[in-house]
Amino acid sequence: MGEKGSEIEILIGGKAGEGINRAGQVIAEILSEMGYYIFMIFDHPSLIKGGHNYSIIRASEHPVGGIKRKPDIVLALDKNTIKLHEAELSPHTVVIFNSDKVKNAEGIGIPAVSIVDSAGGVPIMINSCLIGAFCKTAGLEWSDVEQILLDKFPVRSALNLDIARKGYDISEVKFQLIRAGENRAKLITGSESLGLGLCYGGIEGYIAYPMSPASGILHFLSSKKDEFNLKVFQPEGEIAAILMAEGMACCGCRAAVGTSGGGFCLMNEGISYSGLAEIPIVIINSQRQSPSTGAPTYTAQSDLPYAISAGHGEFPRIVISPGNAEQAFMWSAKAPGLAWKYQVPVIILTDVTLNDSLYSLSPETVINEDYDYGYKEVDEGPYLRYRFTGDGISPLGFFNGNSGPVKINGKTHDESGISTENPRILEKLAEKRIRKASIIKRDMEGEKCVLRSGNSNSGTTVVSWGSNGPLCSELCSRLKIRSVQPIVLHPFPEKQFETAISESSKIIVVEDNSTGQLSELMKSYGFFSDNRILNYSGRQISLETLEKRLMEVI
Amino acid sequence: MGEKGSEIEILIGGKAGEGINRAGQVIAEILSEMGYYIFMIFDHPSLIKGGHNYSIIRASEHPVGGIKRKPDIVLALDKNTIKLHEAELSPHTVVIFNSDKVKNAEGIGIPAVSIVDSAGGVPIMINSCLIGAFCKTAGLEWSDVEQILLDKFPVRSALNLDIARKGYDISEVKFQLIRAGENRAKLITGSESLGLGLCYGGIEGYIAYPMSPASGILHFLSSKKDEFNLKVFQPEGEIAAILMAEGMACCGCRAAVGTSGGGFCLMNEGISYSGLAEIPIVIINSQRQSPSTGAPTYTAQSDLPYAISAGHGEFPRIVISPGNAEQAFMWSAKAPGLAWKYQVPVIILTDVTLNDSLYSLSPETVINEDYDYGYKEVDEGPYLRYRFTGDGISPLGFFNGNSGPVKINGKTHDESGISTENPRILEKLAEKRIRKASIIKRDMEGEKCVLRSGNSNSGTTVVSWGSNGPLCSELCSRLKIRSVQPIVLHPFPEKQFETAISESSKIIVVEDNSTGQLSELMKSYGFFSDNRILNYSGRQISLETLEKRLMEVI
Amino acid sequence: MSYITDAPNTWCEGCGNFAILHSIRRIIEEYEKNGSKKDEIVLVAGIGCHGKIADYLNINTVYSLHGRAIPFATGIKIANPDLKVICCVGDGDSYAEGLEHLLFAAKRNVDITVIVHDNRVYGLTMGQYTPTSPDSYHGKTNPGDGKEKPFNPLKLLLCSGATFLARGYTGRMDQLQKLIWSGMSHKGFALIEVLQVCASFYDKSSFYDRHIYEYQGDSGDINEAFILAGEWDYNSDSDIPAGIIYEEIRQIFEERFEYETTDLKSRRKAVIEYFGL
Amino acid sequence: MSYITDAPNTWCEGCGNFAILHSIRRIIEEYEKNGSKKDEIVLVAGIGCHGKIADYLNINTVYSLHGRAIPFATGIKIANPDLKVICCVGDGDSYAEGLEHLLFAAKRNVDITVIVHDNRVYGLTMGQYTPTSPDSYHGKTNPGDGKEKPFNPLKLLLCSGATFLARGYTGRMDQLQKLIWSGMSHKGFALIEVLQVCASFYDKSSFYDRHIYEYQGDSGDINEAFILAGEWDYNSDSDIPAGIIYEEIRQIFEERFEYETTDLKSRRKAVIEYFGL
Ligand SMILES: Cc1ncc(C[n+]2csc(CCOP(=O)(O)OP(=O)(O)O)c2C)c(N)n1
Ligand SMILES: Cc1ncc(C[n+]2csc(CCOP(=O)(O)OP(=O)(O)O)c2C)c(N)n1
Ligand code: SF4
Ligand code: SF4
Ligand SMILES: [Mg+2]
Ligand SMILES: [Mg+2]
Repeated sequence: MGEKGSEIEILIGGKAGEGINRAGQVIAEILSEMGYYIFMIFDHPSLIKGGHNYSIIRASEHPVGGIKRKPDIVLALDKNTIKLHEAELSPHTVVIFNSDKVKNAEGIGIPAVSIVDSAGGVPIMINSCLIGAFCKTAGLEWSDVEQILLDKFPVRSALNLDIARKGYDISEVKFQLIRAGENRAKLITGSESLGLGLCYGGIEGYIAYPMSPASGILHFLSSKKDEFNLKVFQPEGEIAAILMAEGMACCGCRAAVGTSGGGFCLMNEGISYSGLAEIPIVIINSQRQSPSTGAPTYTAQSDLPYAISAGHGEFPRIVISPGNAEQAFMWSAKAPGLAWKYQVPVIILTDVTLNDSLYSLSPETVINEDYDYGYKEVDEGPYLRYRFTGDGISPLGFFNGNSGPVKINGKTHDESGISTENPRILEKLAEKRIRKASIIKRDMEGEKCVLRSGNSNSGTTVVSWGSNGPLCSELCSRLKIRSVQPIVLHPFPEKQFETAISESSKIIVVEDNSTGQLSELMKSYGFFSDNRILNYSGRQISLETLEKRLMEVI
Repeated sequence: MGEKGSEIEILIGGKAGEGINRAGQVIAEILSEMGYYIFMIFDHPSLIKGGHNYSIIRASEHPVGGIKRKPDIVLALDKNTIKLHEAELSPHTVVIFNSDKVKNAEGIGIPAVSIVDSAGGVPIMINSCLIGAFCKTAGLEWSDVEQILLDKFPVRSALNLDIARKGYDISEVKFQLIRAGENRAKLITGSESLGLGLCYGGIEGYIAYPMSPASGILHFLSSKKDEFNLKVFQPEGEIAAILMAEGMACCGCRAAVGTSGGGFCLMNEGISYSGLAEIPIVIINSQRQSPSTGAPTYTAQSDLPYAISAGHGEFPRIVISPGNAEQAFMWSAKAPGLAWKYQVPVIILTDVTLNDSLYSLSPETVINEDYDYGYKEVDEGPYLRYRFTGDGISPLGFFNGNSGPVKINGKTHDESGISTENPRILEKLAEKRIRKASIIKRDMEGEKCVLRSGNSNSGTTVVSWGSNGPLCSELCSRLKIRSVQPIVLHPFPEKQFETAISESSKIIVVEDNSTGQLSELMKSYGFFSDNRILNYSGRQISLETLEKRLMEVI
Repeated sequence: MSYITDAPNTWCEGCGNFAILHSIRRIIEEYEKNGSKKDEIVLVAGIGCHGKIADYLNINTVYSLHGRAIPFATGIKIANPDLKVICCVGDGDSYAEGLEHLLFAAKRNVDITVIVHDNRVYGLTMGQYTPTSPDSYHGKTNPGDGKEKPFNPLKLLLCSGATFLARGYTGRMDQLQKLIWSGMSHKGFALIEVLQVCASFYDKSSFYDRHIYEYQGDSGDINEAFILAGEWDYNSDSDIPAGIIYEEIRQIFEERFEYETTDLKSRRKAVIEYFGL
Repeated sequence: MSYITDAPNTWCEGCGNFAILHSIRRIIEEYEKNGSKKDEIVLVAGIGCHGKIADYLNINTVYSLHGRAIPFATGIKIANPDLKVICCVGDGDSYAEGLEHLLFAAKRNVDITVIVHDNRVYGLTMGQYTPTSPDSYHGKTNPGDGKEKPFNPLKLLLCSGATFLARGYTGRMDQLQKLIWSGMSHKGFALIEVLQVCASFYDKSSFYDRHIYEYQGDSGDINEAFILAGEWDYNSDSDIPAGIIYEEIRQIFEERFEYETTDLKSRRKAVIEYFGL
């Protein structure tokens, strides 16, 4: 019988439509209640029913940033789960399987179908049965999990609990998972966290067209629109989405949009509009694997230079890439304020891993950050929407009658917003944008744009971005090397980054793409990397593989 | 009476709708016939009638790359022309004006309205009258210009000639323009040259939605479609345009599209499609001033990083920026072959200056270049559209029944073109693109990607791109410093560029933008500039101003 | 305070856009005379000659993108249903590049007033054919070979769910003004298709003068509206009815968004509550 | 050689897409039996559950972009008018994201056959509402508050100039196959609006089974076609005609492009001649 003190990894797999994600969440909740930090990925192809879905839940006493792909326990709803993950199993892995569907497997067979049937349940309750079995295997006391399970089965709770209990009873104890501490964390997906952050940052409208992996934000906000007093809408396409959001902004109503690659392409003209007409707007681009439609449900970090230059012409913008639920909340809460203060587009780059994974978030640590940026309000005198000012930022007036006519214009314009092609004014307008860009760059150095963790005295530094940040952070802490994660990627936080990597003898950049986009960006600022660990399989690299690849180059 | 041996500059101005561009072209033709090299800009705001339009024709014994904005002769159809260009006039400037419209001006007054009226002509013939006057002023013999004029007045030739003669007779000789040599050049706008180059490169289809400054290409090709056996079409928008062109490509029919900023934005998803599905396509993005709708008829070079990264995900592409009619022809003729050979999008970046200006082109020098690239044809065995090969390039099959089913796919796919999300195949696909990119980079070093001119021994090097290339080349030749113009900007021709700038003690980059886009690109390859001369007034910088600004930093 | 800005007007002499500009100007004057404020109005313009109206009117404006006035306008209404929103759009702009948005606004019955400056050419880009050019029109980019029949925008809009539909003509400014006024008074999606003379590229004034007649019948029946809308097909030489073609009352879209706007604090409180803190 | 590829089929059990897939498969079989070659056919698919048909059929395919099958198809016809082009598109795909392209293809009478897999939801992205969802449909992104009436795509297409229009149902595969066959035989723009059962998000089979009736009347009169198209408004519980709704012969668009294709040499020669060399 294995002892599991500090951490455990569980894989649960089955077909799309069998509720794998939900079941994984329940397990994650149980472990979270026991005081563990949670990270759970949800791997699913682009289909509705069938195929192979799986979740991997990693729970640890310490903050978790990735998975190992060495599950201690596997819950197999079908044969595929065992077959497809064979290579990941180790001798100590315990496989709990639905013995009504899976034959000839080693491990703990649970006749889940029969149990559910005889209890008068429905097929989805097979999950409850296996979850019950899991609890026993992990060495949890029924009295400890009973209440949690009851909470997590919102409908037909008693029946579910009954079925879970049957699974529990039939299973065997294989580990002794001990309570890791007090649970104070909230389990939350990246998508939910982004949505909550936006609301906390004052967003009043969210307009989006469905697109994986950004849809989770839309679904979440749509389901919470009354609670949060939000205007959520799905229009005819992404072009409409961003322009509707900009229309809202002209009325003083903070708005955001969310999409992925192809939809982001379609929004480019709107981004450029925001650049010239100085409309504050937040755009979430959730990166997915490969160009074009690519592989919608698989991850990538491959739109970095694109996000920095998307939309024709030259205009200031901010590009941010948070890496987990905590960062997602903080930066999506900051984004509306930043957009508003500088009247620029703010692009949040996320990816499948961040959007779809489940994280432990401690709300207290994020809600007390400073998210109030304010903006230059209309003052006395005749109102000029594009007044030339020292810092390039004009007082922001809306269609609310407080300032007389407000003239928004996507053509080159004079201070009042009337079109002009006068060469001197074209120059002034460009200089206005340049000035604004340098103010933003200066101000942003005041934010915590670059995260450091691990051993800051180590000469070996691993640089990563987005969802790889927490992954590298965890591994580097263990390996006692340095981890650096720039969250703000444009304007590039040169000073902070320089400090963060100072005195490194070796810089290794880890990215989910095939060309080393961050590494190239660093290079253009004079920061050279010694090695690149690039991963473009559509799945986040596992801790084990990353460690192996790191060891090859250190 | 001034002597004009080697060069002359003429400004002709009036209202939009008065035929200023056409009149300028006739003057340019006359000077071209006399053996001069020609460069003529056409400056016009975004309106149909009224306002102020003007052309500046510079003619010289030596190749011309820009204008001086110090006209020797001004032809003023209206008062505005004199008023708005006052600062550009010098004591020796001769103003020929329509004395029926302009009162109290100094110079040669021609009662053009009365002349046209009494001859029974129509208002547009005022141009003929002033052109006649110009010929006399420039010291041309009537017998020399008669035939040229006759050729250039395609309708009502006799009447036009009669009116021109009247203008000639009433004017005064002020210069003695001598024949500069044999005329062998063809006068051609950048737009026309791009169109001709595309045809020469084998384009069979051109699909475009009108957008300044790219519309000239569309109009030209549409007017020549029968001659060139071209399929030219204006669809409902730019999204449709690029995808129709890609549909054509799938049938083995080479196609190109042309647009500007906002339209280019809308094409991004199609570009990304071309990247993943490996559809050869040529995209002309004619840059205009400022983001969004900006200033449609004024110039900029501000989409360079955007062109290099447009479209989500990572895929190889080629970005080219020719600078005058000659380069435009050559590279738009190469573009289809390159797109086809590598099955990638090729982006041609032009600008208002290049599209709308008139240039001397010597057809002989361009038509004998090598434009034949070939492509990997379908071979024996079952056809796989995306076959994995050593160089990342798969045999290119079409919907022509020659190879069995051809499966084009914008989702991640296996070799046969069937969708897959298999991590190993995702990796292979990415590596296919990476391999292709490096083959392209290698092959392109075999092209003349970087132009050098001026004094190659000078330690001072001026680097410029696009339409500023010929401008800097002319000035550097005169100043005896070095001029370097990279025409291919992506993949960046590192070796050629390094050679071209080698042993420079000072590098000055000249660009029509406000952030130094080429300079930044150079930096990312380790080439640092000492100074930037940035111009973002929407008008190409004049030779005089450029010289002044160069002198400040040399 | 003047309703017209100082911006130099760069429309061609004889352009029908002047009639539209001054109709709207007069309407705004009326509005203010009736005690409303012009600051409650927002004009959203597309890109084309028509769009310049945004520069000329001294009111709230969004000079938007080619084809995209409608989504901007929709966003404005989502944000603030109390604003009166007028969209001045072109035929290339809204029947080609942005057709989709227009039909969806009709479908949703967004309470905006769309004025289509239908000169049946792309004016600002030099007279290319548009979706309402007749099939014989030979522009710089099409042969006029009879192979592309024009859309009948009125029919498309009727099918899409427009609740107010009218046709005006720039040669009849008084009627035009009334139609726009009625459109603005209509609660729901109103579209005034204005046959606008383009003096430079498509001057059909004498044709229009001969064929356009004022229609004043009943406008409440959708089947009759269809027949009326189909009387002229934008291609042939038939008579052309101008007037209100159709009018209907239906729930408007933005009612969905009539939340009380909350301040930042209460929104933050909701998030904190969600966290269970 | 098989007409179906080895690609694993990932549609849900009971999905109406199977009926469409096999209707097309059978038609291609017929084609080859009649001596034509399947290589003369190109299928262009959108993105959505429907689009997967491109993976399953062992013929020429373009698995295109969400909403953009039609422009690809148009380009193919411009390039080679002799190819038979079928577009398999979704309702989200072609009535929302790509509506504009669809209507323009109808206007131009491009000779393609469009099969709309109208399951009245975004299937692949988890059942959000589409332009043909009833106003009571409450999806993950909309309240189903009755404020957004569905489009009637048949009416929109009739107004746009479609020359062949039919409605089929995945629950009646034999008729469906005949309709697609007729559409493919039609020279010009043909659209078959297929009411497709979505087993996972919008399974209206029993409703459709009850309400759909086979219509076999005359289909040459546009006014009757309008009435027929309007019989069911995609919202109410009325009867639903399935069959050929309208059919008309009009000049097709791609005739404009029936040039003899020239080889590179002659094109170069034309340029050299233009230069006067
Ligand atoms: C995305 C995009 N495509 C093309 C253009 C270029 N463009 C500017 S105005 C115009 C045509 C305008 O025609 P219409 O809408 O009919 O307006 P009009 O000038 O006739 O009033 C076009 C195509 C643009 N600004 N943006
Ligand atoms: C530009 C773009 N936006 C959004 C998506 C995401 N997306 C993929 S499938 C789909 C919906 C498909 O719905 P429908 O067209 O009705 O097809 P179905 O799945 O119902 O067959 C969407 C929105 C995309 N791929 N591209
Ligand atoms: S081109 Fe036509 S629409 Fe444009 S301003 Fe001139 S007359 Fe009016
Ligand atoms: S989700 Fe609906 S449309 Fe998609 S495969 Fe399943 S049943 Fe078919
Ligand atoms: Mg127009
Ligand atoms: Mg659907």
